[in-house]
Amino acid sequence: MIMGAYFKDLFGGFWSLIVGLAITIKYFFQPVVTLQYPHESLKMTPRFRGHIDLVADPGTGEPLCIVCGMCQRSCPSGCISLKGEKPEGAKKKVLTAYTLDFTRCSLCGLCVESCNFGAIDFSKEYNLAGPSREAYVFDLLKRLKDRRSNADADA
Amino acid sequence: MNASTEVYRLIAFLVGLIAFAALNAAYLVWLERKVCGHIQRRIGPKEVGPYGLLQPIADGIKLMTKQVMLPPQVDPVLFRIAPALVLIPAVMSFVVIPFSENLVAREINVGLLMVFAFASVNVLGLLVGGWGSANKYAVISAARCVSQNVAYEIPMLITVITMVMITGTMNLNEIVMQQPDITRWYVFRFTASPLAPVAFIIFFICSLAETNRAPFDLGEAESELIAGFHTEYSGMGFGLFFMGEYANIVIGTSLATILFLGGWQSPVPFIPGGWWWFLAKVYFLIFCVMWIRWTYPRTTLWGLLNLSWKILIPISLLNLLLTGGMLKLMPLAGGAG
Amino acid sequence: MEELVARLEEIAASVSRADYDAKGYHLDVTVAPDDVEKAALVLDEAGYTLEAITGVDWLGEAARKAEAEAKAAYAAAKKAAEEAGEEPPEMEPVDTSGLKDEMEIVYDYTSYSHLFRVMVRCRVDRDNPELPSIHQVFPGADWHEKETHDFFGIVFTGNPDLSPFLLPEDADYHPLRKDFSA
Amino acid sequence: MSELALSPNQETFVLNLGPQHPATHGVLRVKLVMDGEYIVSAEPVLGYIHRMHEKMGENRTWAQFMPNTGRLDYLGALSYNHGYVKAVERAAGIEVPERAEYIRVITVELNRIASHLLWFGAFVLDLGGFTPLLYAFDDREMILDLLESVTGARLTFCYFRFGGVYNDIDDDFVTGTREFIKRLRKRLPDYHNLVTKNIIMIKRLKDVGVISAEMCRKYGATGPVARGSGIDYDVRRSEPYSVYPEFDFDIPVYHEGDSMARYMVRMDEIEQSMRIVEQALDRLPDGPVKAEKVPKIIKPAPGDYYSVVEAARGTFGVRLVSDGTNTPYRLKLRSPTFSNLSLFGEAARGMLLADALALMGSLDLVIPEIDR
Repeated sequence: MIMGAYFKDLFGGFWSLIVGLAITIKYFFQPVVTLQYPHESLKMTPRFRGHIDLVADPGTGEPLCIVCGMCQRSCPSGCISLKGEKPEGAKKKVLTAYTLDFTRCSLCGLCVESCNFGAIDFSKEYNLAGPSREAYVFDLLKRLKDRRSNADADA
Repeated sequence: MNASTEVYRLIAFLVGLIAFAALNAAYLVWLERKVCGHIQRRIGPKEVGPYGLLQPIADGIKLMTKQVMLPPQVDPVLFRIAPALVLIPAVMSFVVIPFSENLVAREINVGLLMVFAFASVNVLGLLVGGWGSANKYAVISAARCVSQNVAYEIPMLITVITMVMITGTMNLNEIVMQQPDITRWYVFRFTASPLAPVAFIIFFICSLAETNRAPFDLGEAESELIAGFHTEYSGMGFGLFFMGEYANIVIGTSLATILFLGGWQSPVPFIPGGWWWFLAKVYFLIFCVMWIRWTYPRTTLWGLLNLSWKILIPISLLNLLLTGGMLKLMPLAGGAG
Repeated sequence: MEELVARLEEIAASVSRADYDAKGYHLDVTVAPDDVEKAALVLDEAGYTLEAITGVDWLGEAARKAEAEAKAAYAAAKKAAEEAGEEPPEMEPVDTSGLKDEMEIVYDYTSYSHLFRVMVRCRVDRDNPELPSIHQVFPGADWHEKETHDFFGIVFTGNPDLSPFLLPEDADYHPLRKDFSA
Repeated sequence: MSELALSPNQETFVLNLGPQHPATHGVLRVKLVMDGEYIVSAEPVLGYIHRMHEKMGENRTWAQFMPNTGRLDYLGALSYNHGYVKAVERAAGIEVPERAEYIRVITVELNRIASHLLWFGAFVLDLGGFTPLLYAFDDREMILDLLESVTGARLTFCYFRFGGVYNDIDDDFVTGTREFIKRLRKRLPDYHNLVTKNIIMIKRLKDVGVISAEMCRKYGATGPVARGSGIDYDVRRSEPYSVYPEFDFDIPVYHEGDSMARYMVRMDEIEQSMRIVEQALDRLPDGPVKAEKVPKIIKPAPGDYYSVVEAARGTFGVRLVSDGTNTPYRLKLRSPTFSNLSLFGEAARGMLLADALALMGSLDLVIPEIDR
């Protein structure tokens, strides 16, 4: 009986090794599944939560933000700071500064959810690399202006 | 042949062999990365040169320009000689390997014996390197390497003795000469030994274990011992260990080719034999070595010793007895038996 | 289960059933600090397992309670006075200086075989938080006690090693105390 | 073996495994006292990535703590999301629409499969086999793509909200998930042939690192570790929550208690999770994905609340103490691997180093969750 178990172990084990080799050689001849990243890249899904960006009013091109500060208050890590002022004669406050300290942002999206005016949205940017911490303090107002001027230039 | 040409010949061969060993190691790393890449359904090196072919050169330059660190606690002498102790015997073994009928540095009658003599020095290098590193992981690794090598030399040598009984010679070129076509390769020569393919598999497994290749890479066991005996080595110190490992793989597969697969002889009579056959067979076996490495998990020390003492040694002894009996009953026509 | 409740009632200062759907546990057991080990033994014999140990710092709770009680008493007195047509009395300031703050230690027990969660809690003096360790009964309690000591400074007497466990080796602070701020 | 290692007057040495070591999967340190290759005693040293999430919780509103939960166990973030929202929903008495519960179950189970697949790969990697890791990653990547298309993130999902989920799933997700399950069903036999039936694996895992059911109980072990020791305990079954009672699935239990049993439990759980996802997709009801009456600022009634869910690694418990304000008074996170790892010291005594690492791998450690 013991000898039987010995031989069963021996042949069964040897067979399991052969089966293993068959599987890896099968995959060896199958096409690769990786993406050659810097040369090609995937499109981000529409819901991808990148860092936030201001949304412009499609008509005027000005930010939709009314400086209520809800996003600032909802942020768990306090990475949003914004300023606004009320120009003479205007009804609403106008956004004058909106900075996002991306070094502290955890991309939770609570700010976007808290905004009742749809004034902030997720960007689709994921290629974020920079030489210093300061490179991650984003001036979102400036980014919005840049986007607009780029769009104008394209048009 | 006079003495001076013989010396020049030897020097030329030695230079050639060292170059072969080094280049071979470099490109086997490339091959290994490609093979493992494709097994894992990715590409492997591809950026440096076409198909990443210049990657080994870049790696070599990197290794050579890196500082060779000497950690404060190490034994400076042992630490320095260990990589050489691994590489030099491997290169020396190449001296007797017949790449083709005439392409052999020094044909000696006890070639087989010499290869095994040098193969035993290899383990000394690992022991010295692990001990000299003064690192607990390296010491554990060195102890593992020694017990593993000692255990696996036994079935390997029994198998080789069986082969020597069949061939009647230790001259590697003569062994090759006895296997002119595929039907007379010793791996299929059932008339000499009914367990011939088993003997081949035993020899192959043992050479895997002797060269510390997965699944027997207990000495390196990266998930247990970081990098084992070469944990403390940097730059070319590590590079030499690496070259030694790959040179040993080539030696192991070359011996398997010579003893069982007809060496440089062509498998079929209508295609001429030569070094290309030898290299093709060797590289095929190396591919198998890599294929095995990227398929299996690692054994443990107990598993390894169990395999050696409970399976490989009894079977190789059985093979020895059977072969002896066969040779007594019906002496081989082709062999010297 | 009833037997377990009965046995716990022998040890505990109070045992009350809780609404599982609302609270997430079935039995709320309050014991004296010296009896945690007895409670652990009873639950161990009943085949329960220790899920976690944690603490709650009730800094200022006693004062708040005293103030609330004084306010309620004052409101009642005021109402009574108004009804009687008298001048309502002035509210006297509440003296909370003599009140001692407490810390609560909570043990969560559960059973693998049936759904019955037992919460054992006890209160210790906040200035001198000490209670016996239960690692002899549940070896798994060892780590939870270490963690609780780290966070609250509660000393589990009998625990083999209460040096900082999750905090850095040289930590001499207890971050989950309410008077700690980074 | 153990007598050999534990006999007195032996010359021993201390081996520091970690905090940076390939087998500890993160920054865990284990102080081993070794006799040759035998372990005389093993003492895990924790806290290298301790972040004091519980204190953070006391300084944030109930909703603001949500992103933290995904950072406890980055491999099964949705289970942790679920555990936390479930506790707060219980405390604040928030009802969750049925469709939202279904979506929660689907995504949590997908996340569980992803976590187990990664564990499978990493475990074989601990044992020295590299290739299965990348096969498992290939499959896991599909799950991450699916989850990314719904939640917008690949790892720290932060997808559940009090009273529902962040946004609805679409048809692409449903068909994609069905296709994925079909694909994984075809791949699993390969995994079993390549790894489970491999003689080297069997020799390394069978009867190695045995943990008894009693030991599990004494240490409070849960999840696959307990189920590998013959304890039939799964919160999804024994303390039903969400819509789990509506599904037909098995709780795999193995009685051997060795590393192989824990391995088999997880591999079987992948199949059971696939069954749950399929049933949930079939019966997915229409309706809102977020309760309408959820107040913007949540103020649970004063008192303490406890709630557990079955995460990929075991029971994840959240104890809340509310003082009636919009921030938690106390937030205790009971993480499963904290308890599971605490038995390592006792279980590893007398084992070979290589076997102890296999045992550690089979506990499925995620260090951020232990250290919190």
